[in-house]
Amino acid sequence: MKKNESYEEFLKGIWRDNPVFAQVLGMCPMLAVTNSAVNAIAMGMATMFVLVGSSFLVSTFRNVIPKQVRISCFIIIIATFVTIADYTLLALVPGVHKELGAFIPLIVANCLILGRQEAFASRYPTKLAVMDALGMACGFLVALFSLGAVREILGDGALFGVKLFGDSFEPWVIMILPPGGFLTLGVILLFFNWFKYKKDEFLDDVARAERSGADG
Amino acid sequence: MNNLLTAPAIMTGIGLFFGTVLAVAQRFLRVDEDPRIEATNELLPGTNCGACGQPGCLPFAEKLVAGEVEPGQCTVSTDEAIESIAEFLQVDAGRAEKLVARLRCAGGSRQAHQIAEYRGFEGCRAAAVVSGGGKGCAWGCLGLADCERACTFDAIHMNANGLPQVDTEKCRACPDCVAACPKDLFELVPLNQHLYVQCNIPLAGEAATQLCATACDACGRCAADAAPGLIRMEGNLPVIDLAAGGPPAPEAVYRCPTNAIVWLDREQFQDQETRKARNA
Amino acid sequence: MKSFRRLRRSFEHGVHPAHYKEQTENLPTQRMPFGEHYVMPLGQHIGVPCVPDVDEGEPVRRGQLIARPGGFVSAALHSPVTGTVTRIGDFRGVDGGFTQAIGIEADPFSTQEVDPEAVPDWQSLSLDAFIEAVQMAGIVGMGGAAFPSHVKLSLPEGVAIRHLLINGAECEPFLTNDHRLMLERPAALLEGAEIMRQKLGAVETVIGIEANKPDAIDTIRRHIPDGHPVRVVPLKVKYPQGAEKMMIRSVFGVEVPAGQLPRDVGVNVNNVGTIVAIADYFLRGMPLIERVVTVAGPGVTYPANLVVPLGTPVRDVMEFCGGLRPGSREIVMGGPMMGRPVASLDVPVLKGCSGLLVFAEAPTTERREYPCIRCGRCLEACPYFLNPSRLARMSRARMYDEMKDYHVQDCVECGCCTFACPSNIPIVQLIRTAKDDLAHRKEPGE
Amino acid sequence: MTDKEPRLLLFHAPLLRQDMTTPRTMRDVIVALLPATAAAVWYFGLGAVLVLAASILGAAVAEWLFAPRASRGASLRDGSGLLTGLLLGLTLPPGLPMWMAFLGGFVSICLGKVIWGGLGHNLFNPALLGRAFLLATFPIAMTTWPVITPGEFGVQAGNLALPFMQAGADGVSGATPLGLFKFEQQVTPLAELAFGKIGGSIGETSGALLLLGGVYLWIRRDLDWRIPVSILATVALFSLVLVLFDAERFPAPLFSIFSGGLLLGAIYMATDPVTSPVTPKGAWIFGIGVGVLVMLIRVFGGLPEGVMYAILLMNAATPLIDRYTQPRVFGHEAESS
Amino acid sequence: MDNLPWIFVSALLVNNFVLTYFLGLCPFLGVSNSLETSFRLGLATTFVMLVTAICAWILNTYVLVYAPYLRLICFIVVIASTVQFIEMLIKKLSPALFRAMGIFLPLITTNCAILGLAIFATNRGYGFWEGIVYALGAGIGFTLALVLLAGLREESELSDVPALIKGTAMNLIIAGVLSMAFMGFAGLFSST
Amino acid sequence: MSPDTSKLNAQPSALRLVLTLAVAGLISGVAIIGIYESTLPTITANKARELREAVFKVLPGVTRMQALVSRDGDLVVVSEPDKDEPVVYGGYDDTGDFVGYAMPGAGPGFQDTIALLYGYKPEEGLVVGMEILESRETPGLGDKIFKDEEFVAEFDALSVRPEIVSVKKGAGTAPNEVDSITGATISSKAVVRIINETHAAWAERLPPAGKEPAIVEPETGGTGAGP
Repeated sequence: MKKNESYEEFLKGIWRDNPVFAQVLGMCPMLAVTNSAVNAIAMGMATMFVLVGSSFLVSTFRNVIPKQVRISCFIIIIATFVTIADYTLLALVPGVHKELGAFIPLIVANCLILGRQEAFASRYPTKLAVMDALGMACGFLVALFSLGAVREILGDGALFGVKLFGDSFEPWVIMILPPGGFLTLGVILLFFNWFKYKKDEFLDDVARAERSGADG
Repeated sequence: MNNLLTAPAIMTGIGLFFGTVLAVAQRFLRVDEDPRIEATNELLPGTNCGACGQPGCLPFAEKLVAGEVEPGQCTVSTDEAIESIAEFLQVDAGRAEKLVARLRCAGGSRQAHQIAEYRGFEGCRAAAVVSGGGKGCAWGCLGLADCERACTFDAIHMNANGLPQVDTEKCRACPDCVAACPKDLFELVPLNQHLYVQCNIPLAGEAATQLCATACDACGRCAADAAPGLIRMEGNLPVIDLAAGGPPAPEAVYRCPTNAIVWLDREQFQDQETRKARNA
Repeated sequence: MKSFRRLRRSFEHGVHPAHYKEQTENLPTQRMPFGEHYVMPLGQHIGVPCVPDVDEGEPVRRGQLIARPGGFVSAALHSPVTGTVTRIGDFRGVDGGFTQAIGIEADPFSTQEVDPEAVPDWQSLSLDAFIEAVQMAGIVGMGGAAFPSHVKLSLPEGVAIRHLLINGAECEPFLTNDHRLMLERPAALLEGAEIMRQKLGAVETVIGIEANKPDAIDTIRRHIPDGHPVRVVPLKVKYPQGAEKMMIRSVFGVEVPAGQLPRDVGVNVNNVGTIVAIADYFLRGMPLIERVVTVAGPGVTYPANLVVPLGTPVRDVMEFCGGLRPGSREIVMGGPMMGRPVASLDVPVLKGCSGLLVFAEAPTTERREYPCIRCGRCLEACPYFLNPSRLARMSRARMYDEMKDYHVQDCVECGCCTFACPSNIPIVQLIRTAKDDLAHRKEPGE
Repeated sequence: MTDKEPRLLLFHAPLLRQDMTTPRTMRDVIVALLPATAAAVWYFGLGAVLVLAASILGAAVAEWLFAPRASRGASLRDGSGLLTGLLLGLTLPPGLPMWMAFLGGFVSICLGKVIWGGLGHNLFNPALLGRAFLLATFPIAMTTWPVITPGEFGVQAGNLALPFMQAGADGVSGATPLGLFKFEQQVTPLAELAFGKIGGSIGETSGALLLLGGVYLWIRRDLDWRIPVSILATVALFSLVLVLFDAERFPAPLFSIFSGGLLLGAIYMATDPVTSPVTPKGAWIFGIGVGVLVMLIRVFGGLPEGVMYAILLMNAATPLIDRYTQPRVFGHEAESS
Repeated sequence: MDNLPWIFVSALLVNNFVLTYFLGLCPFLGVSNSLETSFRLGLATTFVMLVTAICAWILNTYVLVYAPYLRLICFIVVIASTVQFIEMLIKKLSPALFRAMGIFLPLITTNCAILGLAIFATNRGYGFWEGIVYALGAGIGFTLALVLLAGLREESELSDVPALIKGTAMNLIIAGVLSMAFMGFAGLFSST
Repeated sequence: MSPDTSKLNAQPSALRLVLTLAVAGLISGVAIIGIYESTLPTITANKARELREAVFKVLPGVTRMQALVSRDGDLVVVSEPDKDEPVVYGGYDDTGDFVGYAMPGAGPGFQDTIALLYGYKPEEGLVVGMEILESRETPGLGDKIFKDEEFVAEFDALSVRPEIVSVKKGAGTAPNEVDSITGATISSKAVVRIINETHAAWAERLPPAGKEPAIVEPETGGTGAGP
């Protein structure tokens, strides 16, 4: 397996520094549009487009933009990409666009995107920045999808609109409603914490075993 | 296609308008603050974790510039980052010596005996307010883990003998345990100071050893064996004075009858029995 | 409503524990025989410890001064027996730790007579000389706090005392020592009261007694000499009626502002035991060398009201009372609500020790603790209107600093909240833990 | 004596305790609820029993599953989980599928208790949280009221639905007095409201028996009387004012009090000490808040009933109320915070 | 069509920005650990929302009719500039408040609640007063949710919340419960 | 963004900051224009198609439509209604004869604003179809106003004289009565109220039956279809 730096940058966004589970960023779209898996994926793709595009530009011009106005420049760049995404979606898939509604323009306000520009893209070369953006966006997409899938399966008995449990399934309406979003994400985060805790416990055990082995 | 003209025109117009407004505001609303604060803040990790004891990185930066704290107190930054801050501010990085928390008592449940049994809310201070908590030695560790709970860094764990074991790697020498101990037993000591007195009983002779098997009975052998001036007896306890005596050597502990003064490798209370056997 | 409240002579909130006084309230006070060893800690009172005035090996007479006050807030110590000073050094103290004390071995052949000291006539003494005399007599508050009495007598400029309030409430369950004192020595009490009243310049003496001691009320009323402005006020039976601020509230309907003293509302409060000690000294030349102690509780074989020489080890008292019943594990010095458990039988009886209560392990200590369900019973119990529920939860979360906003420092640890708690939470202990931490943390800053 | 001398025990004073204990409080509330529960079984038959059993079981299973290993079983014994299950069951429609009731009980404990750290730490009433969850999750099943058949101990059609499946074709569906009033302007006679021959949740049938239980609790000093009194008074007053405006459109005070879950909520749920303010002044504010919100939702909102939401909302405000209604401390001037 | 009281109640309770639209979650989850700070942040946000509503109305009426496609970027730029201006103002007038907001003041700029307000108001075609009332309702609703959450969080500090759930998971679940409770307001004043 | 100035690392002048922003704005403006211009035709066509489909759905038998606005008391045909101007759509059959109006309305529902379109035949005084365009009603309950076919079918022939009333399910007998959805009474009522309100608002402005504006653009059958 080829392991280089950019590959690392890509991977860390998916699990260890997952923007949602680990960094708790981008919560608004995370919760608002995940009432179905399709919406979640559409939002994830749109975010990926904006994130990767703006990271590329920001990283390319990182030496040109004066520090004092960097935030304004980032915002302008991001907003431009978002507008492009908005119109493209509106033209190509008006149905999805209607479902996502105002949350497409609100990608601008996703802390994840601005955060990545500030923390990464404006400091590292283009290739790393793009890989980082891709990783983060994929992590975001994974998070969106897992939430969207859970909510759609329970809330509608379906995934991607395909009924899974037959007609007499009683849908859990709350999952599609706002409280369901909060609660599901809360529970997912709980599992994420639990997993981390188990992993730490395991690593501690290993370390202790090693230490006692060395002592003996 | 006049759109092609309006869009850039509007954008540029808005940009110019607000640019000017902000530039003017910058001039008239500017708060005079030390530009170094902003610069220092840039060098900090920006996690606002509060581990340094300040509410966030910016307040920490302010204190740094004011000279009230040292760069090394940021526990999150890497050593290079701390160096660069220290260099920028022309101050000492403040990380010369690694300090760790040491317990001035070795009287665990095997060495010190109880005269009464405490019942109630689990905690040293809580026990201490109920007529001292029932330990025969009124100055020793109660072993109810207030320090373990107080430690932010998960560096203190109670051992089988009922004493707090400090993990010197995790210990950041914050004063949490020092403040938490109702008997004031914790002190922050350089990690490389091997010679250490782990008893706090101001009694002498049998009065002390009756209370605890590892009590200092103030025999003074350590003071006699050590380099002149290094150890002096004060209030029935040996006091190590690094400034007065030469570099400490392990000879001082050899004749200690109770193991109240010890030569520590790294962790306290670890394999004391074996070390004692070796010394004998 | 106001007048109705005045009629009931009480404060707001508080609790109603069972009295358990039947055990000893009808037992006349007995004198305990002298033992072998006595330990007189130098700090038996709140304030500065005393300075020993004798040397090791020196013979002492009963009633002889053995330690001088170490400062203004300090009271002298006198030898409780005729014998020899064995050691001056660290002895096990009541708080579980070690404390400086004078060890005395009694002379088994002595008659243990007290040579009455030549006491100056109290009426001719100036106020300052009177205050010094009280200090040298070693008289402290005998209700439990052991605050040197003379300190209360010296008033700052502009403060005048209108009422002398004598506290005979004895609201703690089990305790009957004040009750017996009032029954057996009403004349001494009233004499002492008159001395204090005149020296304070108060217009009236008020004796507050809980209504469950009608015999004491009667006896005292019968003994009031003509011309003495003394009023006996029966008080509602409610705990903590005997806390001085509560009693002032009950008798005079006034709240003593937080952080201030009774004298700031023109009242001087003294326990009946203290007043009798004053009379004993100024009329009979007897300094404070012994006190009445109630020995009771389910774990003691022969409950009694005893006159115990100070410095007697608890072990001796228990032996005199027939020893502990099997299964008895906890000995409390003071009442069951506010008393302190003793860690060892070696600790001596002190000036502030009103009772020695012996309890079995069960049932209080074994009752299961449940989480706080915020039922609010502690709020209804707290005579200081604190929020004990919240304080306890904050203490558990170790948020000691934040507790100051909830007036943790106003808590007097009367125990009402813990008594009322259905979840059996040690609220008082949690609050004390916090106060201890706060007091402790102040030190490094000084 | 020396050899028999026991090692002394150090236990902080006070050593005396009054008789009341927390588990006894829980038992008292359960006892107080028994008459109303019995009445519900009489009116709704076996269906009510099944729903109650399922929700209690759900609560118990969650309680057992999530208790720390050391105190497993102990948390069941204090009776609070049982009480939560019972209270939840009483707020459910008698025709609810058993699996939903079970889920409700389970969620009540998980979401309402376990995650907060167990008994005494939760900030929302667990039973109502469970009900709110069920209402949001299964809005149709939760608002389908079977027609009442006193004395016939049959099972309701919906009760036996398979887990995760729908209740099947809904049979004849009745309506609650509040629903009838809100959507069809029909007023149910007061006698029926008080003695229970009305549609609705299991526990809200008999206002009189609920009041009886409340009196029992008050006598046993298990409940803060300020809360139910202030809730009921506020509702009555609010109703009265509205009726003075338009007697046709707005409900009469007694109707407001006896209809829906108000009595159940005011006496048994709003008074949950854990989730209501601990200060006396706070209790009044809490009660008035619940009363106002109930009437606001019932009269001006989109739902016929609002007791559950009103109590949950005031639960959310409880920390704030408590914080700003701290009693004046003895010897201090009243603070203006 | 829409009347002002309904717009207000709708934005305040029924369609609370945080609890049903998930807008402004970053500060909602981040700053809600202290009651005092969250109240002040709520007020600041309300104020910024009012300013935003006015800006949006001006832009919609005088600028964007000529170039609707610039809506997003104009909103962002204008709001960002205005917030930055306010930030300077606060820094000048009350350094304590500035510090209390910490790193979140610049983040108000990119707070989706602010932008969301502008976009929603535009999508619904609100006029000037409607916009103001909408902003007021949304801002107060945001403050309400923030303060409630802060109160609950401060209270749960005293509890033995299991370590696993402490932190964001707990906050999200509290928010979920709040959101559930706010469902009771559905339909409020819409049918009368 | 001129590269020569960027090399100055020290405090850049205010002019440069403003210039950078202006240049960024310029580039972004151009990019946005590009995407806008290239997607506009598709978007407009999409919208027009959606509208046309909705109109055809609520007015059975209609194949052509045009937008109508009320100006100076007359209903006139416009190709592009002004912003914020109330508009109705006239529906015409193959032969170009007027069939009815498709009238958009909106108002507060249970959760949020409901926007709908209903077909109205002035001659018979009947609502002949209703379509919900936008709503956020509760899934499973309130969303039955468009998911429940029975309910939608209630609006196939509904008299608006006198005004429509909603009644309990199964109780509707009169031609102006709508059966509410069980459990979603508020949402059902909201739909009825929106139709009533819209109707009342337009009642004055619609010309007498038979005097409706004739179709203007016979070939494409509607406005807003765009290029």
